[in-house]
Amino acid sequence: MTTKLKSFLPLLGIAALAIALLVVAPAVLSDLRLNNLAKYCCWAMVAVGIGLAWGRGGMLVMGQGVFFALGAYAMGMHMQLESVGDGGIPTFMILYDPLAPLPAFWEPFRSGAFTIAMIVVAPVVVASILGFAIFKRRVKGAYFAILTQALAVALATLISGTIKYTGGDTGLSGFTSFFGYTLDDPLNRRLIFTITATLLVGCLVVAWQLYRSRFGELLVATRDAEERVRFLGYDPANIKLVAFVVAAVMASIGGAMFVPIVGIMAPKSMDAAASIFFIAGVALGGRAALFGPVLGALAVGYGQSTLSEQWPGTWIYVLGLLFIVVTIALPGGIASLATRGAGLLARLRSSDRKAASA
Amino acid sequence: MTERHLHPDALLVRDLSVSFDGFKAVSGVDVSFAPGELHFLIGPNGAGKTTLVDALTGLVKGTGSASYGGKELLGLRSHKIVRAGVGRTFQTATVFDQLTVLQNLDIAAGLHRPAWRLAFARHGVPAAVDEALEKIGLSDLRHKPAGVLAHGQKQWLEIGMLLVQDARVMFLDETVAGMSADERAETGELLRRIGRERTIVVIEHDMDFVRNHADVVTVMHAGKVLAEGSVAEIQANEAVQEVYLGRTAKGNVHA
Amino acid sequence: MFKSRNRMLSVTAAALTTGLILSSCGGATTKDAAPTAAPKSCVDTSGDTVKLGFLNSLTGGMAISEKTVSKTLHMAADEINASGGILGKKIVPIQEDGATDWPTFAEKEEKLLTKDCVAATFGGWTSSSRKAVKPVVEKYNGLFFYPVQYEGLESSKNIYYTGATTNQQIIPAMDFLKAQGVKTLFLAGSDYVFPRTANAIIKLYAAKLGIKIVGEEYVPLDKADWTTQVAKIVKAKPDFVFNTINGSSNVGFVKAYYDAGLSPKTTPIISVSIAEEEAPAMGHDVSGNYASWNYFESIKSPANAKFIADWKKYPGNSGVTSDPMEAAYDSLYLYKELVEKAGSFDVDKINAAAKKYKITFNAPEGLITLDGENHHISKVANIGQIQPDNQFKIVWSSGTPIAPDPYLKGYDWFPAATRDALVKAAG
Amino acid sequence: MDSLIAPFLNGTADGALLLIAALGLALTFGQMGVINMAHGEFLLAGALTAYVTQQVIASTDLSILLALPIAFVVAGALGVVLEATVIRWMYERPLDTLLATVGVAMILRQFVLDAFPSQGVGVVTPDWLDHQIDVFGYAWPLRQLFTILLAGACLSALAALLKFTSFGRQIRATVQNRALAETLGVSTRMVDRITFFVGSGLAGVAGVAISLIAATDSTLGTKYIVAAFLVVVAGGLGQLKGTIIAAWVVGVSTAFFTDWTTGSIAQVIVFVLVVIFLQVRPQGLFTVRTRGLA
Repeated sequence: MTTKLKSFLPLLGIAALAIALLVVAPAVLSDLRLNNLAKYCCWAMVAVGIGLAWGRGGMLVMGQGVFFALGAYAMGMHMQLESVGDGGIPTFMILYDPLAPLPAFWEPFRSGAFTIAMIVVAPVVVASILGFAIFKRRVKGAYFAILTQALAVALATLISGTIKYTGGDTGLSGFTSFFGYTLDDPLNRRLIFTITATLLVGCLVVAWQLYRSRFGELLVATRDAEERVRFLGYDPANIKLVAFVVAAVMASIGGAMFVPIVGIMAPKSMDAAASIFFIAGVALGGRAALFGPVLGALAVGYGQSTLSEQWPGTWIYVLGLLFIVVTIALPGGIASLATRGAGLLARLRSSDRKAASA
Repeated sequence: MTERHLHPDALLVRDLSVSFDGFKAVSGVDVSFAPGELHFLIGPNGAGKTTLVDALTGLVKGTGSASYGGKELLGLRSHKIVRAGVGRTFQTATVFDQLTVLQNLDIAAGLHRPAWRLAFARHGVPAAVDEALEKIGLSDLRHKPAGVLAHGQKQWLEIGMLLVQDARVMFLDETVAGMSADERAETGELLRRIGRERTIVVIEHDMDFVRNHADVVTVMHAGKVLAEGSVAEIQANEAVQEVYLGRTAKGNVHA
Repeated sequence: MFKSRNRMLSVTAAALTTGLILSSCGGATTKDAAPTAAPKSCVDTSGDTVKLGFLNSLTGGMAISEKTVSKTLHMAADEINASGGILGKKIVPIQEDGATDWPTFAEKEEKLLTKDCVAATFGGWTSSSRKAVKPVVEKYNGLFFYPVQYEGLESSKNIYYTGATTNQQIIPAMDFLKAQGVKTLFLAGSDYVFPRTANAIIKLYAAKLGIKIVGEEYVPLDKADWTTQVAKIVKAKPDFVFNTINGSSNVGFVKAYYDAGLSPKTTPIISVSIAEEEAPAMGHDVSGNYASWNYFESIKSPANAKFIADWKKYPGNSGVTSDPMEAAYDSLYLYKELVEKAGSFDVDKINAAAKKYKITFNAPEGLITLDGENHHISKVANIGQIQPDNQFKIVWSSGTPIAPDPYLKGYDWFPAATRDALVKAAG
Repeated sequence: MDSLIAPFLNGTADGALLLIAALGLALTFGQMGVINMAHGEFLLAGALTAYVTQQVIASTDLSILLALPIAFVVAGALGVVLEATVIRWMYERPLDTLLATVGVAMILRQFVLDAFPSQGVGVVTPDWLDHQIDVFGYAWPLRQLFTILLAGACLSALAALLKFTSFGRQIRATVQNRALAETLGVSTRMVDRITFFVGSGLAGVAGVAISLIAATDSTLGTKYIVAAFLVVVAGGLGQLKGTIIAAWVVGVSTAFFTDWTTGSIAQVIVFVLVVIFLQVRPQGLFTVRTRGLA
């Protein structure tokens, strides 16, 4: 019974985070800081997925930028078309041929419903195909990491190299409205923040449920002894695939919300460096803990903003040093501080008791 | 080696060979494993015992045939073989250290559940898991992470996992190696208890254990079946004595 | 004790209600008739200082170019402060790092405008950074001064473009080539918006001039090696190579060019992003090749002599001066001129002054004049030939300043349909 | 004919460059499992060494040759420092080295940006390299032949080191079974450190070669690091011959695809092909076989 209650304890944490994000933050933060927080929340969504795939499933996904881009570009294309109005084509396309019809793959993104569907469906399809091939062929470890990173580079280069269709390296920008709401209105930006934060909380709830479910146990089992899982009658490929796909969807949703928040989507936000940046937050926070990835991503985002405001030009030394020190000193990330602290406390207490009884 | 192969639920191995880069680790093995018997596989190191089991459980590729319940096992992937009712343990006990004893058993029991139920947390302890905990004597340790268990307890846990996954054929690889005398006796008892309606095949070096518990012994040497029969028959077999004579110095076999 | 709890409760309740309202109804939709007014400016210039924001990449890949621009802005601010400031107020520069990351540019611009409440912002380099800043500066009705030559076809009431637009750099370069009797031209560029746009324009104009384009190659921005593409140049034997490559990929191009045995004697290059700073980093004597800019360090004028001398004294200077640096330097002086003509730091008043008065500055490159309508600058176009000391000798000049024409309205060979569509899209 | 010759030769030279850059990784990543994201910055260190050498020794004809061993030592020393301060804490968790070395790479890049002219520095090609060789009508840059020879030299030296010296045997023993190697009296700490020295040193040599074809500025490393890792992985960990073939194939196919399409699309195609290849041969071209469950 107590263990059952214990498994609900994280819900309290999630609730606390939800209150902090949805109630406290809008009340105390300026529009600027709230918008920054919204951006970090997008990264945090990606991070929750990485926590699932890497922390729990042992798959170092170094190319989450691919899925981030799927969501972001779906959203970006929709918002771009919404901004140019019925029948218009994006500004960057006019130069090449003002009368050219919209490329066929853009056309359906005029529909908001289609866009929202694609934000979820596209990563599911892509991750399933990729993951099926990768996991069935038992590609893992560093091979898997480098392979996914190569995909992020390939996609970033593809986008840069197809400037006529994607806006290339400069990306998509100049959005004016988000599903009919003008982006300039501060109230609407708060609305977007609320949606983003809610989605993040949703991702956390999904992660929490997956972690406590039998699937979660099986995923950890697969991480620690993949071949052994086979002898339980499961194909580890399928277990990893599910985690990979869920992580991909979270990255895609994060990417989709990123676009209305920052107002520009370019390959730079999803290339190899960006993908490593996603991982950095997760590692910093603690990859296997439920809250580790979220807190890590929020911390890295916040750290980047504040450090660079404090020391423009030299902040990168501080951030770099932080990465080094945390990896060396705290293998379990910041989240492990909590368990370490608890362990220390318990030891202190027991020694107190001993002392008292002596 | 009589009518065992006629048993309707027997696992029949015919002409099974395994080769690594031209080296024949197992060659042309014919053997049948039937329910209700404790069947021991013995033989010197490198005789091909583990490789035989590896081939039967999909870990290495083998040629020939191995049929169980009307299914050909060779060529199936490991997890399919497990789903066909054939399970195994490993020389070095492989349990999931981070998970508790209960969780280990619970995920092992999972293959009989529909896949979508995986999305939900465990509610209560399934009857089969409780029963298995009882049988392997780990009920008190159910909430301990498997990583802290003693060596013997891990082996029992592995057997328990086979029980909950309801393996009809169990291959146990050197289960009692490194166990204390008491633990061995307990393990023997356990195998007897669960072996009544199952096919249990044990790879073993400890001849005392073999003598005390074996119904049938198959001796392997250099990838081939050397002899098969009761403990007494095997001990009387000249070929077996010859193979083991060179090894008596090591104290492995002392009649 | 009770009191504080009460306050806590009411704050929570208020926040909850706000959250509910937000998620249930949201703000203005695009269907709403009245456009939402820009948030009220928080700029406070009542004291004897004025805050200005400098937004450059000091870290990341673009820092190689933007760090110098940042330093130049600081130098200009120091100079203006030394001579009494703007409207008598001393400039307090606030530096932010764009970190070669476009969302960061947007974030920092918003921070500068709403938290630091700066009166104007200066910086950016890549088109992406400008496009990231544009919606922010428009939303808050701020000011952004962009100092780099770019692909044109853009305008904003909140951005002043102090570098060249295409008709002040690309088109004069084509006129120069025509005057040289060039018949065939090879286009080499980065796979990026500026080279793509520039080359689209070059191709249109070349057709009119009767210059034949014998090849067109693009390489990704982060790819160094040009050997395979240069082999194509060798084969095509053009009279000239028009180089629109951005940033450090220029080095790979130039090295591959000399590696392949090409030289300015047979196949000279004309570049639009190699200046005094970049030339020595090429790792080869590039003398004999050409570049099209508005400013060269070799321009003889008192203003330029002072600019160069000041720069060489400035701590952390890069030794030489270059066009983007000079455009950044000018931008601060143009801003000072605008404010003082408007008599106010208010953006709307500044924009009105830009239209009403003739805003000029005796810049190192010569007298420049602001176009109050399109927020670009009239500039003299110059072609310089690189000398062994990596300075440029001016071999051709438009003579008089060319009026900025970002939409190429005055060029009949530019398709009207494209222009109209672009102007319409810009609103 | 010459339309095939040019991409083939260019691609081979690019492949050779990629190979030198990847050789060091094949050691530190392939043999030790360390994901050193700062390897790219070690390339940069080599390139900067070439520049500094040129400042000190006026004769560019000589300085580039001198720069090769100096760059090896400079980058190697950086590698040893990295190993001794950061990597050594993480041999039990090699994937974690990724994040720590990303931090190191960030710091090194910014340091170069701040300490050297931010626009980058020019490494001058010596006159004796400024020629072309006629190959079936294609004026092949001599510099490319130099790169290929340099790759050959690095490769031979490394292969000889691994095969014929006792140190080489110690490396292989450590890689195959660290615990066993220790009981046999191999100082695995020393082996780790020397492996890192050699691997990083090779990056320095590659950096000198790169300085002859590309910009020597803070972004140099990031341009090569991903491709280098990909080559090592596609070749198969722990196998030099795999790395060689992979580097050559990547170089030549990139050159041909560049010839037929554009530079961007070529890069996309090659990366995707390698990814597909890795799904067909998930352990790369060649692998060291191991027995056992995991």
